[in-house]
Amino acid sequence: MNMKDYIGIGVLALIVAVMPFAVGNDYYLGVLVFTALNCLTCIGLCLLLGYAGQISLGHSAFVAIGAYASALLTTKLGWNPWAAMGAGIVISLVTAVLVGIPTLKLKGHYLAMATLGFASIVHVVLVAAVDITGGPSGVSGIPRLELFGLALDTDTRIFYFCWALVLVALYFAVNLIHSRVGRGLQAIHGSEDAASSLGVNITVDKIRIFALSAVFASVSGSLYSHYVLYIDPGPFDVMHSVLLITMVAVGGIHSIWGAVTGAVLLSLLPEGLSFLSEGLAQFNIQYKTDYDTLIYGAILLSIMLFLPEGLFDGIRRSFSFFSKTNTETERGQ
Amino acid sequence: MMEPSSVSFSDILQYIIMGVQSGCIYALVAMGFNMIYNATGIINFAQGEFVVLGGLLMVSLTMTLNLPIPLSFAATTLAVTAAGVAMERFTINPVKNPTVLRLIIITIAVSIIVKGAAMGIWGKNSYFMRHFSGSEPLDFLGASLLPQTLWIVGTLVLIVAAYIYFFNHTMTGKCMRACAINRDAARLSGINDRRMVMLSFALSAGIGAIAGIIITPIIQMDYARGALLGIKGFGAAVLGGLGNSMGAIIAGILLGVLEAASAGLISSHYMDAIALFILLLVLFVRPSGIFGSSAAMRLKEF
Amino acid sequence: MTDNPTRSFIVLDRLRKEFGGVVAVNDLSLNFAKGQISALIGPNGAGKTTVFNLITGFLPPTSGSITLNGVNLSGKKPHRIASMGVGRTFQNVQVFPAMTVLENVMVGRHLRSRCGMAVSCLLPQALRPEEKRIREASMVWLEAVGLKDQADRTAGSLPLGSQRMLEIARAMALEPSVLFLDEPASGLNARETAGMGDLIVKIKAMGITIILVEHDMELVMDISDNVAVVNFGSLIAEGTPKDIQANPDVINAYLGA
Amino acid sequence: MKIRHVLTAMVAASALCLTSAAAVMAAEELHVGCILSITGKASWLGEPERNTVEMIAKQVNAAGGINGKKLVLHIEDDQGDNTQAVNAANKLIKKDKVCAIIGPSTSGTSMAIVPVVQAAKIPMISCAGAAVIVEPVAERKWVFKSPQKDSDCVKRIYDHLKTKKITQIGIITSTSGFGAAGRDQLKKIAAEYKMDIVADETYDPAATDMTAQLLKIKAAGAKALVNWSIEPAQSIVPQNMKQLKLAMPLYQSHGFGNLKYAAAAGDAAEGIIFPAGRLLAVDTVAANHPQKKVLAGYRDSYEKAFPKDKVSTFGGHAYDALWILVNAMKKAGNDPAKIRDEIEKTKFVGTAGVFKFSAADHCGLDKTAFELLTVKNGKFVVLK
Repeated sequence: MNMKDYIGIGVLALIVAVMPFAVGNDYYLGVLVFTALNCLTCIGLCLLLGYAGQISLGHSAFVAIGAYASALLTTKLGWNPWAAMGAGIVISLVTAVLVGIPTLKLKGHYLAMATLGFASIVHVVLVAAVDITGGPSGVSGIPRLELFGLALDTDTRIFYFCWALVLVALYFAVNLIHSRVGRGLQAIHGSEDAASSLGVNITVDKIRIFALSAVFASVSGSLYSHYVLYIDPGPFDVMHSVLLITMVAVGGIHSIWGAVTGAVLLSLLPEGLSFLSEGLAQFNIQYKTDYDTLIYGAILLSIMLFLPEGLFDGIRRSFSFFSKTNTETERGQ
Repeated sequence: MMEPSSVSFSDILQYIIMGVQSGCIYALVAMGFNMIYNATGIINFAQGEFVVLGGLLMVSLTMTLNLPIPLSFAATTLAVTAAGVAMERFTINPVKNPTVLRLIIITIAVSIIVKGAAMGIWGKNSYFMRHFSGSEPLDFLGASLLPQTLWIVGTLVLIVAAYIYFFNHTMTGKCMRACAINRDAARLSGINDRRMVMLSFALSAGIGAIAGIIITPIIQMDYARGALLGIKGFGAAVLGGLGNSMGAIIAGILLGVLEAASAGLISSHYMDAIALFILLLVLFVRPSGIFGSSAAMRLKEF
Repeated sequence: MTDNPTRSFIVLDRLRKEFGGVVAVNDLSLNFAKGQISALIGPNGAGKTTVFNLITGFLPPTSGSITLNGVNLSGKKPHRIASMGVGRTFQNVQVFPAMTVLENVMVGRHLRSRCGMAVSCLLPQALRPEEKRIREASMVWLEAVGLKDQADRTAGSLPLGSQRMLEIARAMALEPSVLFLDEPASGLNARETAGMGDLIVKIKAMGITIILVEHDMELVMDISDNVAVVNFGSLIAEGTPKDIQANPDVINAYLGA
Repeated sequence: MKIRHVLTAMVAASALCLTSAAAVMAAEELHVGCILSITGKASWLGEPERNTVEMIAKQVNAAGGINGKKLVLHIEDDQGDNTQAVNAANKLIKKDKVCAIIGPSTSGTSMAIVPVVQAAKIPMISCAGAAVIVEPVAERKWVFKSPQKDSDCVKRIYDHLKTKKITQIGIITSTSGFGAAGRDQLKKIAAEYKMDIVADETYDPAATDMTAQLLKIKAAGAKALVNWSIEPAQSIVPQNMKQLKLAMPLYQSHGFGNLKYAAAAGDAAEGIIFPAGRLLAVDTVAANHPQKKVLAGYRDSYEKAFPKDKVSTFGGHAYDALWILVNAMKKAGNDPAKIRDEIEKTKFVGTAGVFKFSAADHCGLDKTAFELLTVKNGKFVVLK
């Protein structure tokens, strides 16, 4: 059943292992670290969106909670980074449950707006609570992570560490999907009424998966803090939530591999576009990074109009690399 | 010599004026949400972008091309209306049997595109625009009142009057209402419901553009303002009962005044959070809004 | 009558449901007997499905009570009621379209298996035996409804008749003591309807109580032990199929008085 | 179906492109990074700065480069966003292997990248105003700045308030890096000048209305107002004051030094007093003033190269920063450590003042670098 997924994880692990040797430049490794962080968040978001069918435009808030917990607890209270990350997870978990209880009763558009509202509130607070968060000036001097006495101070080390976490998250997600709990979630997506008539506690299950995805986002945020060593509210606005949803949707919401595909492609897109702009500059065509947003939107819209099952599904169909299973090819009506 | 720092009547009045001013804008955005919602059941996440487009286009026409304000007003409204129609034709209409999730993401995609295009065209700067009839404040019971505020309130009143006339006294308006109540029945009685959907996007975009035009002299427009305007407008729409435009107008102004009051009494930094907090509270406690009936809510499917 | 224990397996006592000002179920008192097939019939909008939704917890009653085997059900959530041995199907068939036929039935085993989120993520190996049991039990039910060879198709791609069969298999995987079927034959052709009738009788033979809402009178009269007729949310007649067919009130209700 | 395939193939192809390698660098070039807020909230700083550094690079290379080596600028736009600035700094250091960094434009972005350049041991000359960027010097070994310090700016404002015999003041500051640092200095130095800050309000750099804050300042009985920000939002304060008919004198920081900020406030800007470098009032500087030649030279060449634009103090800060760096590189080549040591020894007559860097002073300017200016008929003139 999930053999194919395990093979996928293995292949990804191999690619990760050789990547630092293939990429000569620390800068590009850094880009791949950000890619890993987005993958982590998107895997959780995909469990929520693609499997349980609950949209969230609020995940930037959980990334922010993780990032700020790590940044503030280490710089202001001198905590160990791991403890701060743990605290971030706990805070995200509690927030997710508290927010999830009223929010996840809502459906569709209402749920989308409520989660968007939540993310906006968190962002406003990050900007406004200057005395605690530093406001727009942000927090600097965040310490690096250390693993068994080994400082994660080179891009290569951080790269391996973050991608290892992605692989672990994928392993968890794959197991979950193919378990009783995962089936319950997919049942909620299919029909909440039918699921609850079969004994699935839809309220609790939705909150649990929301909380789990919040934890993934929180860890991603903490890692961001300990990698960039500086944070401000800028990267955690609602646009980041929208970008995360874009990644999952572009890759394909109904498969965890779609989420990974989307996260990788869209995280690398700005680099691709800057290559493009260097190319275009030779023909005297000015490409500004300002256009990136437009291109994101255009990609998302084309995918939604022409490939609603996402790119991963499209790639798979085109290359027949992974042989089709009925389970995943005809998802989603 | 030093006065005690207490809140005087004129200060309170000043906050109310500020609140009504932004409340009118929320009300207009909420009306835009309602129009599309009534015709399609869709919440248009690109609603705030219409406002931004209206404001920025108006700035270009009046400030850069130096066109007279009435001409720019008409041209901007028309152009944004056309954008609304284009949105419906190219992104909503072609999708057959969409899921709610797909529709949400499609309108989000449109909002990203509009935002990206606005950034490409106008850059990231905030744009100042001259007031319609001077920026010399008027005295109003000890508080000061900008002529532009009168323009804003006046425009809202005119639009509401036009709205009531359109939906109660014109055939097209009545057809739109029929579609909103029961689309299948409307179609069976010969109403072209596809056309009604297109019309709803056109009107919604037009109202959004007008909101953007009249507020820009006061708030200065930039490309990124759409999301927050949109979500606050949605807050007004929900507060007034989704689909209920008269409710939305009262709710919008109420939201604006509450927001301004919180800026005065609590902190202007948390002002934006207040409106959002009210939105969440309403969604959690009474999703049918303060004027909507909960039974009617249950009948609508999401 | 009410003191007969088998007769009072499920008891509705002055059950009432209002939507806004509209009374959908009007102080309905009704008993369903254990081990029998009871049908609930009435014209469209009579409140039959509302009664189902009240019993299975999808709607809270305005007043009145529902008891199953002496246990009060009113106010409980659907999943709690399911765990008390109540299975149901839906009028507008609600299979999980994106999941396979087998997975649909496996969801039915939700309450008959235990593993939680943490174990699922961390120790998939430990779950193998339980997964195997779930799969086997589910296959038994697929075989019973004749969908065994469709196990790996997505449920959304099945024809309506098979989807209705699948819904029943899924509900049966719950191992319920009572099964509520909401118009199981609606949209089925004559041959499929006959098959459905056979299946329902077969389920009854396993000792499971069946409550049925159905418009196909031939099917109802064929398989039911007892028939209750409701109109405007009130009971207008109750008895054996033969009694009902002869009841003038029922004929009035259907033909429109 | 077809569209699906084409789309898929396109995306797959573009993904492949991404993995191709970076450009190779030539040995005879000297690579300098610039992180400027060319777009975004601080674009009125970043744009003239970008124009200026490009102009100087052209001049330097036309004159044969630095010791015969071509000066190559890698200009990154941080969009006024701190995180973008950090990413840009990492990119410049890791990918482009620059030997020094000019900028960033704002105090917030500068503070954000201080740890990055400190760790990488790459000298940076910030174009931003806050004194905390270079203080304490012990922790800012690799960081220099070219604009005057905000602490000196505060002192000039308080000096002037004293001559007007005003002691009850309100302050309103932006919450961004420059505003927050300014607020700290305003409060810290107040005691020394016996200023009584009766109202201390702040605003978000993206705010559009300060009426609420101004009403509170009015209620607190302030006799003058100091408005401290680097973003366009600062122009809303005089506008709102006019709307509320608040007649108290308004002081601004040296972050007001682009005529666009005054234009944005319209006639509400008339009478604003702010300390700034002499660049904005070149014509009123005495002919024998040591800066006169530099100021007039820069103003003329800038306005000739960019006829649509007026000279601003911010472009001047980039002018000073890049020339200080170029002079250091003439002696030190492209060795970051040597460049740093050279900058620390620099004496330079620039647009912001006469610089005297030392191991204890990484700014090199004092409060005499400021002149008090005011807005008159939409122009900046020296206050009499």
